[in-house]
Amino acid sequence: MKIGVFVCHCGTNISATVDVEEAAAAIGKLQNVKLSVTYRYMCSAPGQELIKKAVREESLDRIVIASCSPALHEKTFRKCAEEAGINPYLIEIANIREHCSWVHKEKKEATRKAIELVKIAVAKVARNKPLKKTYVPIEKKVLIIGGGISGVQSAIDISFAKYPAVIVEREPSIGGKMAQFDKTFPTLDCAACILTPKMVTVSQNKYVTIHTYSEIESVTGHVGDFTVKIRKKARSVDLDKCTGCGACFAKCPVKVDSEFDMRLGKRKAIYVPFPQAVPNVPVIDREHCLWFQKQTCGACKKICPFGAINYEMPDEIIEEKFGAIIVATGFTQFDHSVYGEYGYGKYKDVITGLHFERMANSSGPTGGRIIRPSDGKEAQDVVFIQCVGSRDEQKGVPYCSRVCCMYTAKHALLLKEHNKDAQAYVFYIDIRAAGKNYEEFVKKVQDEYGAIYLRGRVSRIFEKKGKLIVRGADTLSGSQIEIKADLVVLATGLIAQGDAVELAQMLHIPYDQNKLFTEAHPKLAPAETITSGIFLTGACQSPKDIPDTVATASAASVKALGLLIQGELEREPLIAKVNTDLCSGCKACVIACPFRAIEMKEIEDKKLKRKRNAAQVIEGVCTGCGNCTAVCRMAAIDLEGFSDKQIMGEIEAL
Amino acid sequence: MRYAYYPGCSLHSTAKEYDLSAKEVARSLGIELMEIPDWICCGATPAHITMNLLSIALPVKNLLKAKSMGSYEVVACCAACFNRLKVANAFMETRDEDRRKVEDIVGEPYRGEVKVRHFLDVLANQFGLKNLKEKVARQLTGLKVACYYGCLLTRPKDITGFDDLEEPHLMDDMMKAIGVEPVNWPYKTECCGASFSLSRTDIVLRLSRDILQMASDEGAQAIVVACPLCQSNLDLRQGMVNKKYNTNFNIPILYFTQVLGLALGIEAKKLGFEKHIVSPLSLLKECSRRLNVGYIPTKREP
Amino acid sequence: MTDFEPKIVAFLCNWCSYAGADLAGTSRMEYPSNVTIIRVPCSGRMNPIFVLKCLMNGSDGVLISGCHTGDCHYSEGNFYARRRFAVLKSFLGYLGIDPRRFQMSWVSASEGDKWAKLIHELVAEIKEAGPNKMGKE
Amino acid sequence: MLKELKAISKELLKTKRVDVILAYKRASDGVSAMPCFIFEEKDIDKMILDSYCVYNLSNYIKDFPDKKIGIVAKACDIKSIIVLLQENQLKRADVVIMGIECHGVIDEKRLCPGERPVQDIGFNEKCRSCKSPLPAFCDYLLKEEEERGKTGRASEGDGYASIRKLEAKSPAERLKFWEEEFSRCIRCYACRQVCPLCYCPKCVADQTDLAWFSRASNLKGNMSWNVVRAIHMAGRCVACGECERACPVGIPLMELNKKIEKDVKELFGYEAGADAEQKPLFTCFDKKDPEDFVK
Repeated sequence: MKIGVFVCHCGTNISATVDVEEAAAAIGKLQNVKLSVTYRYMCSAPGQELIKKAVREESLDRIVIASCSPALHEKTFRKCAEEAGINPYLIEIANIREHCSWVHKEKKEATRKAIELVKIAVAKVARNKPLKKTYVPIEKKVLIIGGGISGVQSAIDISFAKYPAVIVEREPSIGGKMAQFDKTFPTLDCAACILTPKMVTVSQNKYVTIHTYSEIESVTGHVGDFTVKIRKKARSVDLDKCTGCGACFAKCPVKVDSEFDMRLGKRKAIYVPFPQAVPNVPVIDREHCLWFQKQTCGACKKICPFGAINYEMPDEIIEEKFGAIIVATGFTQFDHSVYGEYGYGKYKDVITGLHFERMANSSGPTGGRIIRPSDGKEAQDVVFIQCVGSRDEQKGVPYCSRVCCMYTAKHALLLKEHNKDAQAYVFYIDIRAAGKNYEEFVKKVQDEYGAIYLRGRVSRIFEKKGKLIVRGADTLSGSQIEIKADLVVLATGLIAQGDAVELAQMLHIPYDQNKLFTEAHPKLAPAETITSGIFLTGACQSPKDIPDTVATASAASVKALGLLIQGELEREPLIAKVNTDLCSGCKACVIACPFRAIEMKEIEDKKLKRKRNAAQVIEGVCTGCGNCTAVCRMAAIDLEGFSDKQIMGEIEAL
Repeated sequence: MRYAYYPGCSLHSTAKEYDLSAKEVARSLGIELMEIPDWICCGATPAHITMNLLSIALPVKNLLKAKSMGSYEVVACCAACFNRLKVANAFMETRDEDRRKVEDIVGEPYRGEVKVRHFLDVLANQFGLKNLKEKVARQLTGLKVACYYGCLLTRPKDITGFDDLEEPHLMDDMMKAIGVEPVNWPYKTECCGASFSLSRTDIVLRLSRDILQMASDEGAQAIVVACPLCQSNLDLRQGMVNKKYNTNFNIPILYFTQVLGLALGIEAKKLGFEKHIVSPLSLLKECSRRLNVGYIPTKREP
Repeated sequence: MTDFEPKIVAFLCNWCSYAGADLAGTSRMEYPSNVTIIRVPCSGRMNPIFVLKCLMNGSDGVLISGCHTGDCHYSEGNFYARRRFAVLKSFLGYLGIDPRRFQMSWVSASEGDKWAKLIHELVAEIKEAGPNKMGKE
Repeated sequence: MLKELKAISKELLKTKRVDVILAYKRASDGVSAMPCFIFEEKDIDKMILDSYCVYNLSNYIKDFPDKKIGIVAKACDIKSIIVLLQENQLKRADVVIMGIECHGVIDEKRLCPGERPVQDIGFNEKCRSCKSPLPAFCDYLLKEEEERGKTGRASEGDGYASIRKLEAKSPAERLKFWEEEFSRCIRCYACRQVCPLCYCPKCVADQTDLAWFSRASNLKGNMSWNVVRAIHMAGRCVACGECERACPVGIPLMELNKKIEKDVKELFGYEAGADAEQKPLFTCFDKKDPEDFVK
């Protein structure tokens, strides 16, 4: 056996705290190690060349690279080994950067530990086996969770490549938050005008199926072969029969606060959330419908000329298979009622940005008038407060919600356009207008629309003589100020959906302390998750504005398509394997496998000259978690790449 | 109910009436306040802006004295004292490193085992508003007051924590319970400028003016406080405020214990009303006409 | 015992704890160098014999770290591990082996700070426990 | 009882319901009992049945693969049959269980030549914590003709007294105790051979391809072996006591097995050999399993 060890300086990232030369020398003395050298950047082209050259000249058959975390470059070096003519699974990475040079200061110690880590890797690689990648067929269909702008965009991109996509949206219509917006910054084109065409396109696209008013029930399986249960909540209106004539909700006697209009307007118990809804089919809100509450009324059923109303409609659970999943669940608004200084959300005239959007919208509940919800009077002096919930470790989230500066500026502008006598005051911490034409936009709002920007926080809002007194600091003039406002608009931050964690656990994708889904790599794999076959787009990953959301949607789609167009899916061969001679057929592994990837099968026992049952791994299904190996007392089942031999070898090397 | 009682310097001097009324109220409710023998400074203003360790050691010393009385609960009336004692406890509970230093100074081990409560907290939460209501002997119906909490009583929340930080209401609840009408006003926790009392009187005057203005705008006949510093600022400076801003405020600044005392039927003279600068006497006379408050001393005793 | 530098083996699941330790590195959080990390796909991969082997091999401490329950990349691996090693831990204690020598933890991919803190504590504890004399005549 | 047993056995063999019957016969010492495998009706008379029938015959089941087996079993032995069923080593249809009423068997360690009544010899330790003299899970239930006076069962105690005593000791004391015990181990593996549940085709102790632990009979190796054995019995050992009985150097192996038995009962409410349908301990979990030991 001829092992080659390649120690990377990683510039000075490693060599600053690890004496790489000393380490290389020490390792060179190890048994089976034919060669031990260092280089500035092993992952670089010349670095890889050096490895290949060494393999040729020294006829190495196994490789250890002492460098950064395998999370970063294991694939790189596997490929490199392959090109050098070595089986890509005959390499091991010793993580002497993240786990050594970056966490220890004392050079002597760091060097000792680095050597230790490489020793282990050498011991392991000596026990590695050449492995072959396996291939499994791919279900050529994409599931898109969420029908907001990112979900819609993803579906369009995927259908463009003539692959089927399925959108699952929990609301009665697709469109998401963007559908609630009035205008969009910085170009001020109306949200509906640019969104609804996309909604229509996607709804008429033969490659796209849309399940609205539906939720994900369960997800099992793995990349290329996900099995998903979808709960289609009872709409009580037949999607095929209904023509969207609207007779039913015209007739419905029950008025309820409209969620879509942020409870500023009313809707019926049978309703279409908004005029351009897709599908344009009403849904019955069973909480409020008289029929479901008291078995009375039934007006909608009587009036409907197409007999589309069906009170008996049950929830329906459908099961579909998918090759890839795009998560586009978006965000929800921060609940500002934790802020006592803003009145714990009890002042009617203290509203959020989304309320303002609905008011500003000409088809909204106020017909485009910016009013005080308390008395319906036109608002003259309006105070905007930024960073509500954002950038606040105490009461909110630590991060910046990224879009508030811009939409607040937009609101200030719209205010003026709706009412030229109105005056906007904006309390801000910093103005973050990084984006194409963003800074210019804010400047325009300040210069041409006379919005008064005050750098500082608001310490208290209280009602006095029908006005809202806003007391805050103007840190630039170093003075306290009080503004008698008619309306206060809070730029509440963007946070993860309430049930984000359940979904993450269902999909086995990680999430951070803010419950935002975590990408596979913050820079180099922003649209992927560590769970292969599952991709991220939009605000469920981190707050994003519309351009970025659409961009990530397309990114995720391309990633998903890249997966689908492969005839079959290459799978890591790091999976469980049974040695039937040792297997007693006790079924422990079969029961304990989280993926039901092991089955019993009759074998011919040569020693006993009789048939008996033994375990067998279903290759396409095994994910290589190794749980079976630990429940097997007879060590009859082992895990390739992390075999008992390899791990025991590592332990012995210590 | 027995408590170790920590009056602090104010209640033995400028806020005598707070001390008097608190004790009277306690007595009439059968709450025993045992004054901590030779208590020392609580470490407020001068200490805690000059030397952190000292500002912890001083209150700790007092708490240890209380402990030696065999009492594990200390009651303070002065918001500043209360605040310092609480801070000291939190400090000793959480910060092991510094704790040792303090223990060296006071020469005893201490881990914040002596609990500290404000008298307001004791009455409202321990004795209970329901029980207070039952003890009411005089209906002060018609009396409108603005409850003013100031800054030290409720902040920082995780240390003082017995009432809402932004929207405190315990005093209001208590006033309601005893039949006094608390006005709904937004300045409950506005700064009165106490810490600038001597250095920047101008600021104090402005801030106090705002508070008085808001209170009278909302129709309060008196401001009820639970802190001697608030009291002295609003009371002592009211004349100067009137001069500077040619206003003519005449708003008595009463301790909640005084109002409570009246409601509990304690003789007014025992509650030290005569010690106020802005005399509450006329207000009380008015009350007394409506309901028998008892003898009201006309001239201020030396 | 202050001059005693313990030898500790840590088995980290590839998805949470290993990534967490990586994050500690990327965030340059310093911690003692006594811990050597062995990567396993999942805490569920851990065979009790591995732990025994370490202790018999003269390691002064062994740590198994995985994803928080519910967050396992393989959905359930850490639940199995938890049950398995609850038994082993108690049993080793029964044999008179200092319970501090074998420990388990959940460290997520975003808990670099927890990882660093954990190692500080672990090393301190094992130093207190002293060198492992197990299986040495 | 014996008469009844013989009758049933006769029937079973005649009707070919079973190919072989695992039973007891008298050993050459004329006192103790030993297993016998009866294939033909004529041998049935060899059968005996008394408190000298200590062995757990289910250990021999694995020696008759693909055969229909009739087995004489005490309540305690039957638990191990249940585990074998649970672990797919046996089909219920392939075994006919003849459960016998048992009020305790003798303590073989104290058995010496010359027939003496059981009470003089004393009962086996395991019988003290025996729950019931009557087996629950069996095809034929054989009862004593007349009331049995003397019984080995202790009225009180759960049989963990000795465990608790050990737990109460200091870690250092415990370590010393076990190191002394293990140092005597000669690695004869009798404990394994006699265990009805040690059926692995090739025990990890014998695997040469990968040395799981030192094969040498030194403290390290001995300790490893005994720990691995105990852990591999976790949630499976039914406390039949055969290992301890068979141990030539008298290592108190039951003190290991019962500790784990006690733990899994307390931690997971799990009992081995209670129900053939339940999943083996380590092949399942409860989301509410204790976690306080995890940082």
